[in-house]
Amino acid sequence: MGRSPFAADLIAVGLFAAVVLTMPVWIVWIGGYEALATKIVIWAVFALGFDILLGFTGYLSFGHAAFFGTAAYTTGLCLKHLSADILPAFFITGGVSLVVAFVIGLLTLRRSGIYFSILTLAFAEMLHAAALSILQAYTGGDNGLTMHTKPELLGIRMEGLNVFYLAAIVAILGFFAARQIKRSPFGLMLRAIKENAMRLEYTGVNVWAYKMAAYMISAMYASLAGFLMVVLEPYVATKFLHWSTSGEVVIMSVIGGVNTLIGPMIGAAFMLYFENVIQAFIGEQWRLVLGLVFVLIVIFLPGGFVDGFNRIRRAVGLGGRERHHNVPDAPAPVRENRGDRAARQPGE
Amino acid sequence: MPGKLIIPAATRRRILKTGTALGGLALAPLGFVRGAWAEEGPLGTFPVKGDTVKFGFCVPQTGAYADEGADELRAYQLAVKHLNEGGGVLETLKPSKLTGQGVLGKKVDYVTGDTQTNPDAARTAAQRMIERDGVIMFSGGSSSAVAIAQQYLAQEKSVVFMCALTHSNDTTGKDRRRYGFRHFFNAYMSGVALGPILAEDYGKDRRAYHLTADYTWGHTQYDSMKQATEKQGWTTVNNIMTPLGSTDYSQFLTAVLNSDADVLVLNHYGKDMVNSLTQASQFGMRDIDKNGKKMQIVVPLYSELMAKGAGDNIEGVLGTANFNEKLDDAGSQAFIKTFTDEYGFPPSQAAHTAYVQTLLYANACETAGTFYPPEVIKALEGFECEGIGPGKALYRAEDHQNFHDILVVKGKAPSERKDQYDLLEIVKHVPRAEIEYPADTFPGELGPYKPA
Amino acid sequence: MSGSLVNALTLQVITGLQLGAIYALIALGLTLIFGTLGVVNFAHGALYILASYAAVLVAGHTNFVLAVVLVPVFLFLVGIVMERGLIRFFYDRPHTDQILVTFGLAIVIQEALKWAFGANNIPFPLPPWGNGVVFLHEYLPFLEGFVVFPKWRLILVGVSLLVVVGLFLLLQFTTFGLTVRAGMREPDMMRFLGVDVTKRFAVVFGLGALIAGVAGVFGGPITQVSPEVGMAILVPSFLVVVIGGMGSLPGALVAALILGLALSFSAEYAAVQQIVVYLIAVVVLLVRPRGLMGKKGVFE
Amino acid sequence: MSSDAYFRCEDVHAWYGESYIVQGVSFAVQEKEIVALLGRNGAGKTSLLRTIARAHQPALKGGRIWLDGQPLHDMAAHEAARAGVGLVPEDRRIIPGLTVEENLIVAQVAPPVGWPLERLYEHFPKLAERRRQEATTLSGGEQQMLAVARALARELKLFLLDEPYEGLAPQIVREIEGILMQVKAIGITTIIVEQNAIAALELADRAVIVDMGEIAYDGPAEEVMQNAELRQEYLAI
Amino acid sequence: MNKGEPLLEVRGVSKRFGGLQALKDVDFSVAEGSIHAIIGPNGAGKSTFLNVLIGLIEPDQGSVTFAGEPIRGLKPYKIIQRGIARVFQTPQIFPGMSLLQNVAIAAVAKRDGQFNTKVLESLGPRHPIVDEAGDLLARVGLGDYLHAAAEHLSRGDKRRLELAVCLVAHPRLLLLDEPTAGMARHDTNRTIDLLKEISETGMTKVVIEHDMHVVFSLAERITVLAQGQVIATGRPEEIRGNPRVQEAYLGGAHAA
Repeated sequence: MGRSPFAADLIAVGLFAAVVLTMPVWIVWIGGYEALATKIVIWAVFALGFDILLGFTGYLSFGHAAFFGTAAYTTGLCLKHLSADILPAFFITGGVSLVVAFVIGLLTLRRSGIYFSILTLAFAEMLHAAALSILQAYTGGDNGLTMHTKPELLGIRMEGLNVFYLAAIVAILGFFAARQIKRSPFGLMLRAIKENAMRLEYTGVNVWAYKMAAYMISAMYASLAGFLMVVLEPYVATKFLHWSTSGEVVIMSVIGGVNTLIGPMIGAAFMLYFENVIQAFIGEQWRLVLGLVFVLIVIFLPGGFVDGFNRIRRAVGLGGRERHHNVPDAPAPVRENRGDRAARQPGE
Repeated sequence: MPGKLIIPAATRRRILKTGTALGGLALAPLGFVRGAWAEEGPLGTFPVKGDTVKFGFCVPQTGAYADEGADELRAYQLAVKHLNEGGGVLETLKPSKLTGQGVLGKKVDYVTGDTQTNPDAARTAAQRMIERDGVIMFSGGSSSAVAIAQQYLAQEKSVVFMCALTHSNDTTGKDRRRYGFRHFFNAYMSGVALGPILAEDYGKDRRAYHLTADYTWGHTQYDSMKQATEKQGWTTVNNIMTPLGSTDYSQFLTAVLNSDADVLVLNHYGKDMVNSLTQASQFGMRDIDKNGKKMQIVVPLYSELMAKGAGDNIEGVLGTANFNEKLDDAGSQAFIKTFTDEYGFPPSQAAHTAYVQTLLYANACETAGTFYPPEVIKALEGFECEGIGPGKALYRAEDHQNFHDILVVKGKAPSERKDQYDLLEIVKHVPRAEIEYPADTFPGELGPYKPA
Repeated sequence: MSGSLVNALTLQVITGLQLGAIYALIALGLTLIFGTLGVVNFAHGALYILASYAAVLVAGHTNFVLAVVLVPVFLFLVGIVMERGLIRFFYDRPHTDQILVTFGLAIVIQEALKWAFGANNIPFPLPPWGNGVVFLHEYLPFLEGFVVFPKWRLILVGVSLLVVVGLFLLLQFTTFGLTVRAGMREPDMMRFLGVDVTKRFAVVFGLGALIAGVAGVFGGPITQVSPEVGMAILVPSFLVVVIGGMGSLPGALVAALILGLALSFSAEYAAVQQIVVYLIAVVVLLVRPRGLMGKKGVFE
Repeated sequence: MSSDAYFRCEDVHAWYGESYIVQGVSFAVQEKEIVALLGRNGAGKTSLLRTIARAHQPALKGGRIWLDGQPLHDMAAHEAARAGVGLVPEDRRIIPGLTVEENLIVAQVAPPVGWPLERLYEHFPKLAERRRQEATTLSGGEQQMLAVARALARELKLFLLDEPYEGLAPQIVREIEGILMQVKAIGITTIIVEQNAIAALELADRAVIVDMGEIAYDGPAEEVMQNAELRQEYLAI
Repeated sequence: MNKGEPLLEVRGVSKRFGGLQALKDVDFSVAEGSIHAIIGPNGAGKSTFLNVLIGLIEPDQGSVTFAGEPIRGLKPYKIIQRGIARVFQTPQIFPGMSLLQNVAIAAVAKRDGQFNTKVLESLGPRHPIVDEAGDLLARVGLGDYLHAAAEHLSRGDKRRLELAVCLVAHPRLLLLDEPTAGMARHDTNRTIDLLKEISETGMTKVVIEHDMHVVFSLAERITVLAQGQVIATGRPEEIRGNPRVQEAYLGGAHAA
């Protein structure tokens, strides 16, 4: 711990900020466009928050779309019916997301492993089904929810680069915050959950409270992303709640590198760039190619792009950690070890 | 004066390029262009720079409607070819200002995008075309949800959107937009066209059970069919909103069997329709008697590709269509012939509407003498023409719905088919006059020509 | 009880059985592979639809009976190749990695099928002997009047039942079954006893794929044959596995039945149907942490 | 390299992941000889046994292992078992979900088959009584009996016993000891690893002491019992 | 509370698992500052008993009092926060983290209680918590591997690490479940020395142990459990001479 002194940290965040803030410029050079840069940054926020849950605590949520989508709908409804200014929408969305995250967390965090994943998926899918059917009057069903006026922030129209810089600032602050969490006493506890939840509980720590905190923080990142998405485009699609949105953020994290913070964001950039730019060169079979790329990464590059980067560093003799798996298995549940004989260990 | 240029929102994109230290210089020539058309300031992707003009074709390349999308894309490519080189419907369209040498002296180029049959992806693709490729018009879609989402985007970005496959009343009803135009017919017209024929063929004392895809098009299709059939004396027993994209309809079909209904109306499109029709037929609904009458199935909106998917189950099933490859008027023939020559098989109605929309837009530009969107929109509004299909076609100014003759069709028995494309027979040409309705039937606002 | 109510209930129950039957077949393969190899195969739905496409091809060129024989065999081979070529490298990696790689494989299979056959449905005509409806009232005297059900769907229920019984007999009463059951629990010890469990695991994976093959042949005409069906069927099937308890064969059957009946009885309130399905999953998992019949410590 | 010894390890190196566990061990066992493999905890005894049985872990990364002229080093675990290696692992590994009898039957799925069930039941009457019972419901001592019986159900050339007395109460230890004495009387070549060195030495003809993954002593069992220095240094008894 | 007064008081605890009576009417008390061993044959209920103490298992009846306050029914982490720590039979550590982090986690838990929200604080190299963790690791003999991942330690070292994780919280009562299981005499002696050393700080300890050598060289009092019941409690020499204990447990020739 504490291997990176403050100065190195400043450089890391500074570099990150520089890359992000200039994105509208350089993304054009590689065939992108401004709105894509904004989308990339927004998804990066989503993926970053996801890593706080998955990377730190090891809990794999298949239902993070619930927060992304709920926030998007809340923001959309606020902008449509309340005020075109995004500030009230921001606070209301924050409040609603906290409540939703707390309620879903309360029910899903009682389980771990695949059961947690399935429960989160189930809640997100219920919300999705509700948005498509019984809540159609409010959500617009499959048509999505369209706002007729451009959102504003204190009289400034939120469009184009304004939205980009708003999102970029959120991303940079979010990145800084995630790094700070990682090295704080609080973050130490979160990471200990993945390592050995049982030991943590028998060290006198309220594991459940930390899990809940990580879950809520992660959900708030997702909500922020959902909020920004609607500020970028005054439109909410039911897809925001669909499991494929949850799946996408998982894929982003995996191909970027779980538990690296920067990895999932790189994954987000790659996915969106592929889907919007490279796609045009491949044509109709782009999904096939993307599927193959994904499979190859899972097989040969278990730690994602960050792992690839580290391998190159190791190859040239600079060191770097090796990874043997994409996503760690979820933490052992706390109340499992009831038998008189503890779990078996290989070897002597 | 460049200072004024910074204010309009639409130029923001370029101005922001100043950050790149490139844009500042790029602004200067814009000033001159603007001087040329005093009131036609930059708007959306206007003005068009260079000697080519780009159209964006946004079709489903993946997802449930990918085959329709592929056919649309073929039609778009054919339309671009005809616009640049002449031929096809250019020779039958009247009145026409199209020259066969591009549009307004510029050669037509195009970019494509994948809507994935998903409103969100469709908007993303369209946005890319507008932002990166600077398309002056975009077209496509094969789901009403996608079309409506794109129409809103069109209004937001001040870029004209020519809807292709969308049949929901909402597209030119409550969700109508100034920048969106629809040539395809809608659910209301299907109901009006189908109602009398259903009563004629199946009798006036029928009890109908509806299964409806749970989204905008399904809802308006159900409303329209309910209204049209009840007008003929039918009773509506029940309606189940089925989740979009269901694969197994047996639980719903069981409910239909349990009821006393003797007609099943499938307000489904695409795969949903193929699935529900095939399964209804497996449930014996085309062979059993109910209330002493032979049970019947109705599919309000038919398409060739759906008919292909449903195989033999379409035999005798009635529905409506916008176009059929056996139409023999000059316009249809010109299109069918050039399309078949190019690709080796006849076009679908999706291809037809995509093709026609591209030509109508280009013609409007020529008529207006500019690509300036408000002028092009005005040229399209109230434009009446012939030679793109049977009869005369009118773009109604109030809601941007095109009115023309439509068809009632019936699935052919396998024994009657001449080849693998010969799936539907035309039962009736429904003249435009029969299906016209007042513009205020569905309330909606088109919105402004120029953003405030 | 009035006659029409009896009729309605009977039909709903049969529909529930039939809906459950297809989930059961897929879930059976999933849970068998999970229980023996500890691998979560998210490509199982893709195997199902692969089988459907294969069945259309074979049945189209020859006849349906040949498809019934050949397609499961083909899928068995596909399963073996998949296990030997890919899955076995993932035994030592976390479950999540297995999910990711098989999920990726599912995408690849789906997109490849789309490439080869197009995105739309391709028709899967029923064989003449499977066409038409069965007059249930002729067999069930308590039904009143005229009650029919598609013959093919009853055949599907029958086939599912046969597969379940066959699998049970195979696992419970054969030496192969004994070694597989033993290998599920103590693979290392089985190796020390001279049994090449790895080889048998490949066979088990093939067996799981074979069941998906049977499901694909008989279920294809019902779920339709289009590339996305694989993913569409996987999600509820996986839900069935989880509700039943990971690795539990009887659990999968019970859960499939519950889900089928829930779908069937909520049909007229389709708006809440999807919610009901997930609600069942949530309630079961909150009340019984490892599913209905799950074993302790499996997959946590 | 051929050898006159019945069983022979030549410069065996094995790794557990990144840890170097067995570091160049060589020793030989004559036919029908019983060897006690001793050493401190963590000395690599269990790892050496598992290496001989060709377990997946630890991985053999160098050296040769010969049994009756057969190259075990070229084999996988199941091949070694078919070549006549029988391992009773540390925690017995009774297969859950199977009855006592099924636990014995699975041992005879692969050739070569050893004692038939009747003979096993003769020697282990307690198991015969409980043949229909689920094996994991047996007591610790009975499970150990089952583990030994299961090994004998196969035709053995080399019997590997890992900590047969571990975790058993003293009376049960005596009972298992009796069984192993019977096995000794049959004359099966055996390597036994045991914490309880005294008990192991009582059974063994010869002792091999492993320390830090290497052989520290190889000689008659009695000598270890008598040599206090040796015991203190390597066995701490 | 003075030395000699009971720190932990258990009265009439019973627990049944299905048909198995794991604990039956167990009375148990430990004086502050003493070392108390629990012995008994396999399956006697020793580990179950420890699990009851830290709230992992809820007994069917009986009371558990720690430092004069009832703790039965409390959540495990709350019990731990009152000053109890437990070393498990299989070392329970945080495998993927460094030794420093392992101990720092427990140090934070001690300092901040069951939950903290200190996100602004950075655990840098010269942070007091990190220093404290480093010192303690040096004391248990792991000072050379502060930054190594815990999973790479040998089993004996893992147990030492776990001990450090427990000790950094300065518990009043330390529960040890077979701390020398599977260890050779050499390692066992080092562990005994370590335990003796920490007992000089007045920490109360309850030890489950099979190894009579350890038990008799360490414990001040011994409780013998058999089939879930206490069959004897007393000083080591009393236990050694108790015929019931001999019969139930020590009878074997190889036991010592």
